[in-house]
Amino acid sequence: MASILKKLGNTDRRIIFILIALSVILPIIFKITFPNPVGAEPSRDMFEYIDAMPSGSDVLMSFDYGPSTMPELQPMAIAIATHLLRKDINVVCMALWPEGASLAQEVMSGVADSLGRTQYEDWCNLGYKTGAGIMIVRLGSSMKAVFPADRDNLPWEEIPMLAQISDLTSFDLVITLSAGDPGVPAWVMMAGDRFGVPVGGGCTAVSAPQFYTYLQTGQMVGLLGGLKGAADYETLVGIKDGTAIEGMAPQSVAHLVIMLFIVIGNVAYFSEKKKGGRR
Amino acid sequence: MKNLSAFLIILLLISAGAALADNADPPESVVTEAVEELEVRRAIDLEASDTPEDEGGSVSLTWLMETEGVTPDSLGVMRSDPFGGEEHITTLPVGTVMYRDQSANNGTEYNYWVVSYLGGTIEACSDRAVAISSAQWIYRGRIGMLIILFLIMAVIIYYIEIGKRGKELFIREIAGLTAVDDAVGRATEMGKPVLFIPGIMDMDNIQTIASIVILGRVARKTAEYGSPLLVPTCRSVVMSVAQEIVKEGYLQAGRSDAYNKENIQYLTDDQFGYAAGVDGIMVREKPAAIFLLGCFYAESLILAETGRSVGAIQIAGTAMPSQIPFFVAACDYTLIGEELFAASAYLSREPKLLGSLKGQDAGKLFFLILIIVGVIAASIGDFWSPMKSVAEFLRNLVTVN
Amino acid sequence: MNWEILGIWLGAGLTLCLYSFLYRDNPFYKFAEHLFVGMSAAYWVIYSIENVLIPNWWQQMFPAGGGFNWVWIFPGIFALFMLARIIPKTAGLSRMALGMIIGTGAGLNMVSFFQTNAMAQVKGTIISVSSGGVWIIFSNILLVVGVVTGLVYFFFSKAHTGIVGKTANVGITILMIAFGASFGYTIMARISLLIGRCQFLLEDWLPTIPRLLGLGG
Amino acid sequence: MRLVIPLAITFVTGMIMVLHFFVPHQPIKLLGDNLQDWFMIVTAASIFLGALNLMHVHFRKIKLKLKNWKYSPVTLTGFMVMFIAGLIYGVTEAKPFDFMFMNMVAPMGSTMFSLLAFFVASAAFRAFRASNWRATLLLTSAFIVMLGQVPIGAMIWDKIPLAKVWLMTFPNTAGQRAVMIGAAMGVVSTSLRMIFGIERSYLGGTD
Repeated sequence: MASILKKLGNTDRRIIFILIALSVILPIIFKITFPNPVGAEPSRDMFEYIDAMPSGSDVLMSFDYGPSTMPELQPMAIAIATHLLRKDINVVCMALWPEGASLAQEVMSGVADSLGRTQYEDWCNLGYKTGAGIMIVRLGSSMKAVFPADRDNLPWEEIPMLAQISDLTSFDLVITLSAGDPGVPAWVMMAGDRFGVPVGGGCTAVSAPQFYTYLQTGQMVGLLGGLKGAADYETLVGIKDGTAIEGMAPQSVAHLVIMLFIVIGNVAYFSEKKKGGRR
Repeated sequence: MKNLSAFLIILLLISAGAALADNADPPESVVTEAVEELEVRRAIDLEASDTPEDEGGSVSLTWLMETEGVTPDSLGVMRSDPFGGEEHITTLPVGTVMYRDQSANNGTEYNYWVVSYLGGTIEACSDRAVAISSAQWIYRGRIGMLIILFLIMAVIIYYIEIGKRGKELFIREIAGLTAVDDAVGRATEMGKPVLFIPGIMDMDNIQTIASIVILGRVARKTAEYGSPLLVPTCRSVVMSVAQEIVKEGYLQAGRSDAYNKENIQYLTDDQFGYAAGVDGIMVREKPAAIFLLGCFYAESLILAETGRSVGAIQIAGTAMPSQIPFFVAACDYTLIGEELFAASAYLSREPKLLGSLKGQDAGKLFFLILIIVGVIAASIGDFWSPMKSVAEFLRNLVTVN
Repeated sequence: MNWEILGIWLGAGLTLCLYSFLYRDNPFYKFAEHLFVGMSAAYWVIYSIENVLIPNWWQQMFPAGGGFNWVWIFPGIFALFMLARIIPKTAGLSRMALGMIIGTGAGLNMVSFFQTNAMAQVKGTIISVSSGGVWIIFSNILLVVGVVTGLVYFFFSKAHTGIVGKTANVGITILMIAFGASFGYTIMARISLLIGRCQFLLEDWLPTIPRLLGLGG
Repeated sequence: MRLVIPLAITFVTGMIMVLHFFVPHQPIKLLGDNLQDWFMIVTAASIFLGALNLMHVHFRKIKLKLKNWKYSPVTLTGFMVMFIAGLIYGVTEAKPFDFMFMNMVAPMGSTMFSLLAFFVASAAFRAFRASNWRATLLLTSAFIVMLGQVPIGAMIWDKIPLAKVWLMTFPNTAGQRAVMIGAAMGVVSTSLRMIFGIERSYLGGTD
């Protein structure tokens, strides 16, 4: 037994690589889906907050991520944008990460087309600016000073939906989709605590546990954490074929596989240790 | 908050209107007649005041709308100054109940009134309200924070100054540091090298600086024990700084002859390229002790895994929140977050680092006491109301608006 | 072949090049990696020109209606100082720009972190632990005790002996539970990224193969 | 002496930002607003600096025929093609620049990080050991979270998601908050040292 475990302990990495790949690929190929119940999660808080907003409200949606975390954050962006546009809420997009500007365009034009909403009337994409937190403070005194024109260089005055926007406090909610720094903390600090605008949003699973403290204090109205948060929101909004819900099956299998790896690895380690071998 | 209350007011008005209409329930013809006779709705309860906590030049207006009467097309905000000038400032959609006039001159007494437009003419007019705009010197809701922040800053600077004057500042022993000597000792026994990885960021990162300070200590130990010390770096500047520090360490131990510059080499700036390079070194050299101290990102996992698989004692330390868990699970000792900085302050004895650490401790102690007293007061307050106001006071102390 | 399919094949090809690293470091991986570095750097530069420098600087200095706003020369000079780093002789000038960036950042961080991550967190912890059901009381006590003992663990002015040591031990226990949560979430994140790529390869790219063959035959 | 002006700039800009938070009065507001506008422009320039640095590194590699120099032309070509496409066509949707971003940069970016899934799996097998009580506790908490996060957890036992929510809301919040308050104090003292010129290592050496 011990020798088998020892052999396992020295397994070529590539075998482990193949196993983890299979645990993800097989559920996708066989289209296995699991129901995704949504409990008393912060993703539900986020949904309910937006759901209670009257139509015609203005929401600032900041795309603070790049391609590296797209699989987690893009489905969230799509689900939230669908919810907002469906409720006739005006969506103003911007980005703290340069790549976010392109990804915002892709998400918004896709969702708006499917719901028959028009750019510049129901949504617009202001694009990217440098400066992160310092830029957000400037947004608090004047939006137009930071965004004299939108992503495609259309002047601020020529975008009709922006007529009622002067600074951050013109918005009823700020939503950030954040992959790290700059992201959620910058928005909570500047928009939330400094200017009193409610902040909510989604983040990668890596940073989600940190932001639970902002939920307990009410500094954030809701939070989607990682692919699970995205799947929750898809469920709540009623997107049937969302990539996040689809991803829950491979995610489940892969989690089990990794936990199994940890258990086997530890059994091998302790049995060897017991035998008197050093680590 | 203002938006919310305005929204609530509108909601209340709408529901009140709806309730009235429901209750009356008169025949339709009567209603039509009544409407024709009714006057145009006008703004009531107009209040004007200086916008609080701003740079001046702004007056805030709030009002309500009459619930009965013909709904106007739009509202207009009018203003007159003491010199007889009368002007129309803006036109607003019906349903608006607040406006901020940003064009006021500080110190001028203005009269404001709201008019109701119907078919392009003024059909109704509110009472007048008077206000003078002025600038404020401080956000009142932030005074408490200013005082606390100022006190903590003063304490930090005080301790730095004391440290500079040569007074001993006590910092507790850091557990991971005692492990450093053991690890180096074990490497010597086994006749294997020691590997030190200073993170992947440049010298401008405070974690890298802290790491380099600890490298000095490790270098002295390896020099004393006589085991080779390998330091692969991800940045060329870090390499040259590390060479200086290690040389210094060997010199202090009186073993400058054993110092080998070639053991401290720059690999590549690329994150994964660096990880692959270090992996190669681990597999080839089989170090008995590995130090992973500094700023790490996703490569932390790859490094710690290979280190574990070659059977080395691993001592890690980082302030990157997402990497700490991996280090705890895969390494023997981990300096968690601030412990890394504390360790470098402990070793370097530099007044600015020690003083800051003491000052931060004072801040933490203050918050700690505040939390404990606050929680006790709030809990007793549930049964005995005087304590409730104590808790409320403490909560207000840390409230910032 | 239309543009959409070309795009999918480009993406799939590069994805596979990068995955070949799992077998071992090889020229395909190095090619894709180097290409990525170059292209994403150009992306950043283009966006900082088109979305920042042109609208927020150039068009402010030379407004559309004509004229010249001389104030905007200053940020331009600081920006040039920043670039002066490239030439060793003028590298010293970059300290001015660096001083401005560091100063502004430090000034903002000092107040923001203090307000949001210290004051507001302390306020959120001042809660009553005597009302609600047994379970809620227990949970709230755990929250308060966790914060307090965690702070004691990171308190460096007192040795971890006696009562302080015991308190710090409670603190590290709660910290480990929190780090465990981070650990679980991080593993989840890594897997999610792999799922995203597999969905692309299996659902977007694979179906194009028969389509292409159909076109060819 | 050569540090006096940069340190003065750091002090003045730092103080403006601090005062901007507490004082609504002029001229602080005007200074703060301008400083924030300028900051954006200077940081945009630092992106240029990064790109120029990259070019410099790769040209040097080619010139000196350093390790892996044969790949440097790939980086340079990628940069130039993308850069020129951006200058000519702009960033508008469905133009060459956008096409290259969506179909080359984005897939490569997401793939680079998805490699980590494999390394996590291998580390799970070879490195994550419950070798002391801290690590044991950490792994136990991680298991609860990993099960509670996915639908299969609820299928195994319907209380697992509840346990996860509780664990995240109470012990996790407590732990994260302790770290957060401590780190905030660190930020305050570091910023303070920078503004008052006590810390000057970022300016390159002391004198």
